[in-house]
Amino acid sequence: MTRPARRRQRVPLPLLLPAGLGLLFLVLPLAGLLVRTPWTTLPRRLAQPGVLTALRLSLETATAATLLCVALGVPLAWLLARVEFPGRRLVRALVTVPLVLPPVVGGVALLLVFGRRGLLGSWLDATFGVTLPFTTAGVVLAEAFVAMPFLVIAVEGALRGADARYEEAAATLGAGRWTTFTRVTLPLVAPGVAAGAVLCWARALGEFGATITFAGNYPGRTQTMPLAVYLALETDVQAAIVLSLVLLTVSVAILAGLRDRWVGVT
Amino acid sequence: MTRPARRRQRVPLPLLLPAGLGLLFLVLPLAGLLVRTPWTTLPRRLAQPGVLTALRLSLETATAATLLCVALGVPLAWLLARVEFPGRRLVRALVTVPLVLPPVVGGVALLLVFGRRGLLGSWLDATFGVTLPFTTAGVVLAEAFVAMPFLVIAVEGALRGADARYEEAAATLGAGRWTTFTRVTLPLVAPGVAAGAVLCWARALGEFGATITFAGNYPGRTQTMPLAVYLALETDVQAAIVLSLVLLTVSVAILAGLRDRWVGVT
Amino acid sequence: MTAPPLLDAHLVADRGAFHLDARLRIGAGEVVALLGPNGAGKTTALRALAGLHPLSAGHLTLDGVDLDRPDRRVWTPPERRPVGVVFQDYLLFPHLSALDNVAFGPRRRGADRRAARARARGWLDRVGLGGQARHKPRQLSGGQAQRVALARALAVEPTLLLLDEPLAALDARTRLDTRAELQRHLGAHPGATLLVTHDPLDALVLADRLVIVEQGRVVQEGDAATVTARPRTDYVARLVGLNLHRGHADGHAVTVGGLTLTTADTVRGDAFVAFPPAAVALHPTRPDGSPRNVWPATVTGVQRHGDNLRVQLAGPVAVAADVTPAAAAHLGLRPGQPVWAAVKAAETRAYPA
Amino acid sequence: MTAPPLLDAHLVADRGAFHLDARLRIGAGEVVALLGPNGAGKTTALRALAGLHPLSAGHLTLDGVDLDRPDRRVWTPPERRPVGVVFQDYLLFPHLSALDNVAFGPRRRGADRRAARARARGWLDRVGLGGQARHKPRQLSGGQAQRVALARALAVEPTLLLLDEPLAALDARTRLDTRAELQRHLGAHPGATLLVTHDPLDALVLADRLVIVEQGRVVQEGDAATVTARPRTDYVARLVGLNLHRGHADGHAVTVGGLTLTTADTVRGDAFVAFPPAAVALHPTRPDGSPRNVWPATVTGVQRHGDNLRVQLAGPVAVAADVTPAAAAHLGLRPGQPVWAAVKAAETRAYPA
Amino acid sequence: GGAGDGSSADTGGTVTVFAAASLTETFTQLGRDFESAHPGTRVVLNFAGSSALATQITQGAPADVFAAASPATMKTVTDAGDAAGAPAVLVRNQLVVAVPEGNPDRVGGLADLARPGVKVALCAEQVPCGAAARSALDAAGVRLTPATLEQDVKGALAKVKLGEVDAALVYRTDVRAADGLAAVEFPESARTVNDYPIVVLKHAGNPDGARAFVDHVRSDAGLAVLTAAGFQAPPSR
Ligand SMILES: Nc1ncnc2c1ncn2[C@@H]1O[C@H](COP(=O)(O)OP(=O)(O)OP(=O)(O)O)[C@@H](O)[C@H]1O
Ligand SMILES: Nc1ncnc2c1ncn2[C@@H]1O[C@H](COP(=O)(O)OP(=O)(O)OP(=O)(O)O)[C@@H](O)[C@H]1O
Ligand SMILES: [Mg+2]
Ligand SMILES: [Mg+2]
Repeated sequence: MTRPARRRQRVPLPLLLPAGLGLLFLVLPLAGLLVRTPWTTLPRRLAQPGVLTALRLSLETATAATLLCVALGVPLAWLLARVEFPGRRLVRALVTVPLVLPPVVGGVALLLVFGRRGLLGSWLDATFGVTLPFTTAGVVLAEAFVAMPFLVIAVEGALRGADARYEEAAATLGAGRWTTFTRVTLPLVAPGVAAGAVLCWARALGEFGATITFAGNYPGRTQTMPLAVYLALETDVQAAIVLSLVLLTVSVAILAGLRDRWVGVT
Repeated sequence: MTRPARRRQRVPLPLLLPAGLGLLFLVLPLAGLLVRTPWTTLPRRLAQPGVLTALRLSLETATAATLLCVALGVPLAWLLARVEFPGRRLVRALVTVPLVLPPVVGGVALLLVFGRRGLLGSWLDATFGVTLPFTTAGVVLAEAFVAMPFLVIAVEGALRGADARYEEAAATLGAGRWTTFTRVTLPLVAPGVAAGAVLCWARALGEFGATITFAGNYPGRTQTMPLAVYLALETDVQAAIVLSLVLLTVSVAILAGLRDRWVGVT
Repeated sequence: MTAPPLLDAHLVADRGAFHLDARLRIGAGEVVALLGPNGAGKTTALRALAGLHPLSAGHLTLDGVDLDRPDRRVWTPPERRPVGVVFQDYLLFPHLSALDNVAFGPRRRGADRRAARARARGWLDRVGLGGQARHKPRQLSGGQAQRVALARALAVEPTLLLLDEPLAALDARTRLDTRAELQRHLGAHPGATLLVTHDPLDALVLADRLVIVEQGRVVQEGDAATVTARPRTDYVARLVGLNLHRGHADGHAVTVGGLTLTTADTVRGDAFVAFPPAAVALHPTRPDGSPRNVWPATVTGVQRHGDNLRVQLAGPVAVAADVTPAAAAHLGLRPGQPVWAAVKAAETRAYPA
Repeated sequence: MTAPPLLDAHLVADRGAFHLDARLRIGAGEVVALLGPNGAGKTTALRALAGLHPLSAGHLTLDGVDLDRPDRRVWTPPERRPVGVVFQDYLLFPHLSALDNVAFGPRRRGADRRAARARARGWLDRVGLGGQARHKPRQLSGGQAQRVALARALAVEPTLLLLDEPLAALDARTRLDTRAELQRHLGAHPGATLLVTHDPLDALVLADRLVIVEQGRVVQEGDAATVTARPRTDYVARLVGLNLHRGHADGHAVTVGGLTLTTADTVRGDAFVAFPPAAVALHPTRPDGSPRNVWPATVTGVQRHGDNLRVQLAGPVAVAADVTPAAAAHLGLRPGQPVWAAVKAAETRAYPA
Repeated sequence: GGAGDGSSADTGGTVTVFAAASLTETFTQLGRDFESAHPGTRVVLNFAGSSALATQITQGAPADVFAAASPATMKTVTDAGDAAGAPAVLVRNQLVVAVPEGNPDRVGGLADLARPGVKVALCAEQVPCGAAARSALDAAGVRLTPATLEQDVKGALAKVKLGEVDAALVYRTDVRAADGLAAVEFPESARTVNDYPIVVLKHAGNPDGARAFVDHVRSDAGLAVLTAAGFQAPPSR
């Protein structure tokens, strides 16, 4: 897209004011945390053994959950955006269920399905000897469940915004629906997929309720940063703040390091 | 946008399979909950006095939080998408902070800023006699804090996807940046704003951690459905499931009732 | 033609309130131009042929194969039709280079990457854009983009080639080259070609036959000579630059409105009479002499038209007359002025309606 | 003109590797057509005038006001320029009806809603779309959309009107009407008009003066008569349909390549010589008689060109010749065939380079 | 804020009580009892995790009474100087082994939890039930690797209930409140009792009402409600 090359960008006040307020609203609480950070004891707290493990586990599971969401969520979004089928409207609303469900209840629901006695879990256990609760895979599953709606909704929006006539052009050139999807549609909505994946990743990174309920809390196996933060909160608010800041710093650094790629600047 | 009017929609298996799996993954846990729902005692449980109050409060605060997010978040998204300023990349990454921050820590951070002893809160209290924690306004604030990133990121994506040349055309017709924003840009990205608002609303509706920490858990004033679910979980998982289903049913009904409006079908 | 035409279609389709109902036959190697005013349904017809818009009735047979037959529930998806399309607004894939846009079709039709690119390079060279092969569509000017779109559609060497205004965005010079190129290609390839265009010159140069649609219906068709000589609707008449009137003929006399025109041709019954604006001579007073058709008229407008001026006249029949600037100066033409119009019988053409 | 021109601009701008450096002056009421091949920088120049592309140097003065002066850091945003633009690809606001699209400008320039709509309705009627006022842009055909865009730009009655191919997507009939409409409007309005077009006919009919750009530079300008009579580049020559050669003149003789052409005009030094393809006669053997310029040539290509055939010839000079189909049949023209070309001195024009 | 008229000597107005989530049922009952005993007074209850409540109080939350589930969280409030006077122990709670009804794995004591094939959920050591479990296991000399270290009792209980683990170390009151579970008592639990402290807060808007409420819950009638739910009376009584 061509962007306007206006020489001097005058930003109108009715836009600048709420934008500034919005930014302040998002950033001030962070400042509140920074003010309360125990800077003197910070190095000691960071050096504690569990911190790095939890951080690594968080990043790994969030990334794995995002990949799972992309693999399943992009086709689902495509289905919702491009194929008319009865009940589509209901399906679309159902996609938002994990968003509205309190995460702890989501965890319970996952246990009811994938747990040892669950609908599918008992079968998985009996047939393959696979149990998901209390494993790292369970963490990924819980995070993916909670984060997937973000991906699906973002990608569906991008698909609807994309001009479907490009897909028609591809069809006249001999591309079937699958080739059109991979060669034309996906590249066209890549910015939307990236934005959705970022939302998804960030949400997975911060996931707590479903994870602890479904996968439990065991250091090195299922204890992600948010779980460590919650436990720290029980005894020591400052320790929780330090852990949160570590999580935030890493994620902001990663997102800022992605440049503008995730918002569709090519 | 013109949509392809293909007579017979053949959906390729490599798309249908993951899409179906994705849908199953999102919907099965819900089925798990339904299986465990105590249908016989359901009417009695639903008739309990607190349920309706909490539901109404949830819907009201989530809607108010969404409005607040739209009012502040759309201009912020516009700023990020259309104005080049130093540090833009960092600001964009900072917008995701509430997403990654465990919500309870978010609530603590809000207390540190807007609490009676907080950075701004003490000033607000002294100057205007306004206290936000433990009020319904506080619930709105907590929900808005947690939900705003969804709106900002969705709208920024929509803005970047929109053809900025329409804005140039508006400028040549005499529209300043503000008029262009309200008359051209906003209508063009309305589907994106709607999708963002839905994400935002759903996230606000499910908000728990920041709310209970910042606004407390007062029935009728700050006890939203997720808080009621949390308390019910203390004693009775089935009661919690019932409450969650009520929340889900209402939100799915509302979203399905919006037709396809929130995904940009005009 | 005794052999069945390569394309045999009866396109019935709806688009909102608009209804298309048109028969089209195109022989092997034949180029048909589809002309018509804005909104006549040209693009809709083209989309129906490409499989992008469903037929509600009728049929579509290409090379003996039924691609579309709503009554028998037969339908072929666009990607399985041996059809190439140049779209009115390019639709170049924005994420691919010019080269990869052109290579897209050959790739999908089975060529390997290297072969597809080689073919694409050849086509880009032929449309004069060999130097822009690596450019993304947004780095191309409007006309360059159109030429890449042309190359992309030609690169699949389709049985039926559909072009929606392929030359509209080209500058006069490139247009000449590309038109010649296109003509050469169309001459060489054995398939059928349908060309939607607004430019009568494109149609006359490139097409073997003209089909004119208005409001979703075919109103006239035939080779260039017939259509230009014997327009049957106002639209066609203006397209070919003729004054056209419908009246009742009785031998050499055709009565149009209140006027009886004497014509060289002999017709009886409902008839058209046509004559070029250049055949209308204007006089300040009633002329004597040979022109058999003379009537008083009033100037309603004067516009420059090429080197001449085109004068719009009201009177018993509304006509346009072309006069040289010198003649105009002599007559002192301005709106409202009365003049005498004269047309020689030899310059009129009459034919049954 | 002794009064300073309404628009006085020296546009220097960069777009990627492309560099534009063009001077433009347009008087009050004057219509200037900007012509040039694809990618010449026409759209870039137009965007610079509208304030959508920054000047890197030069200046832009409209009606005595400096709108752009990079050296003095003066710049006026597009919305404060009394400039109206018709964009090459319409850019109609998709969420507004045709009526509201047209009313958008008047509304922004201070008219109240009712007045703006009334004005818009008038403009829609004038472009023949009164019936489509409530349609959204996606319900309009390509040409209808273009006409709405035209109405939208005209509705603000700008001091400087910029049109990027305003008639390109219109069908021949509507084009004639809209061209006449446009001509009437341009004649009535006191501002300056810059018209980017590929169609020499549009340029000749609508414009008082032609400015031709190639590769970001102005290569020729002047009124239609001068430009058509004395092209100075290949592009212009093909635009106006002339053979053009550059050589060295010495009185009535111009030496071009290995050939010396005798011309009616007298020039000395570097010179152009131009003649129309129709002036080139072809003969199977060396002709006797009046033509002073005779040379042997080889046919390299033959294309239909209107009613005639256009023959491309190689030889001491490469030229195009137009012959009637009858003559072509007589000569039996095909590529590779040797012929004799002849041009009468009276049909050539020579002028200093 | 829900504060009443602090200068008045009666208990009228509102008493705002911040209470640990595990007191939800008992304090809801006690609040109702108190209201009927003191017409015109309203009890507003705010239930959440003790530590969240402590944070809210130290950040100036308008509360009159704080009832915590552990002395440690109470300590953060007293250390911040937000308590009026010293906290009193309201009740105590004792660890039990929660097993599914019918005790399918035949768990008889702590040692059985270390049997192979028995999955156990414990609380994390940062929360009171986890610390208590640790000292009970240490006292019994049992070493076991739990499947999970839950953030609170509720989490551990839910896992037993849904069959994800076979047993969990939780408080007696929690097992009592949940159906479908049975409690297995064990001797080491005597050493691991957990105190629930209660205190009137310094910045109480209604100190008289607050004191009256604390007196009410510590009265015999109040204790009866609490012990009925499985709590133990404090040692001083
Ligand atoms: N998406 C649409 N929805 C409803 N009606 C449409 C749509 N697109 C086009 N139409 C209508 O269908 C008719 C035929 O349109 P079509 O695009 O086929 O015309 P066209 O002959 O190609 O015109 P042009 O020369 O302007 O491109 C028009 O009257 C138009 O108003
Ligand atoms: N967004 C862009 N980025 C870089 N280069 C561009 C961009 N747009 C155009 N150009 C280049 O700038 C030059 C001028 O383009 P411009 O659009 O002004 O040409 P034009 O004369 O309007 O052509 P056309 O007749 O095809 O519309 C071209 O060579 C083109 O390749
Ligand atoms: Mg069309
Ligand atoms: Mg251009």
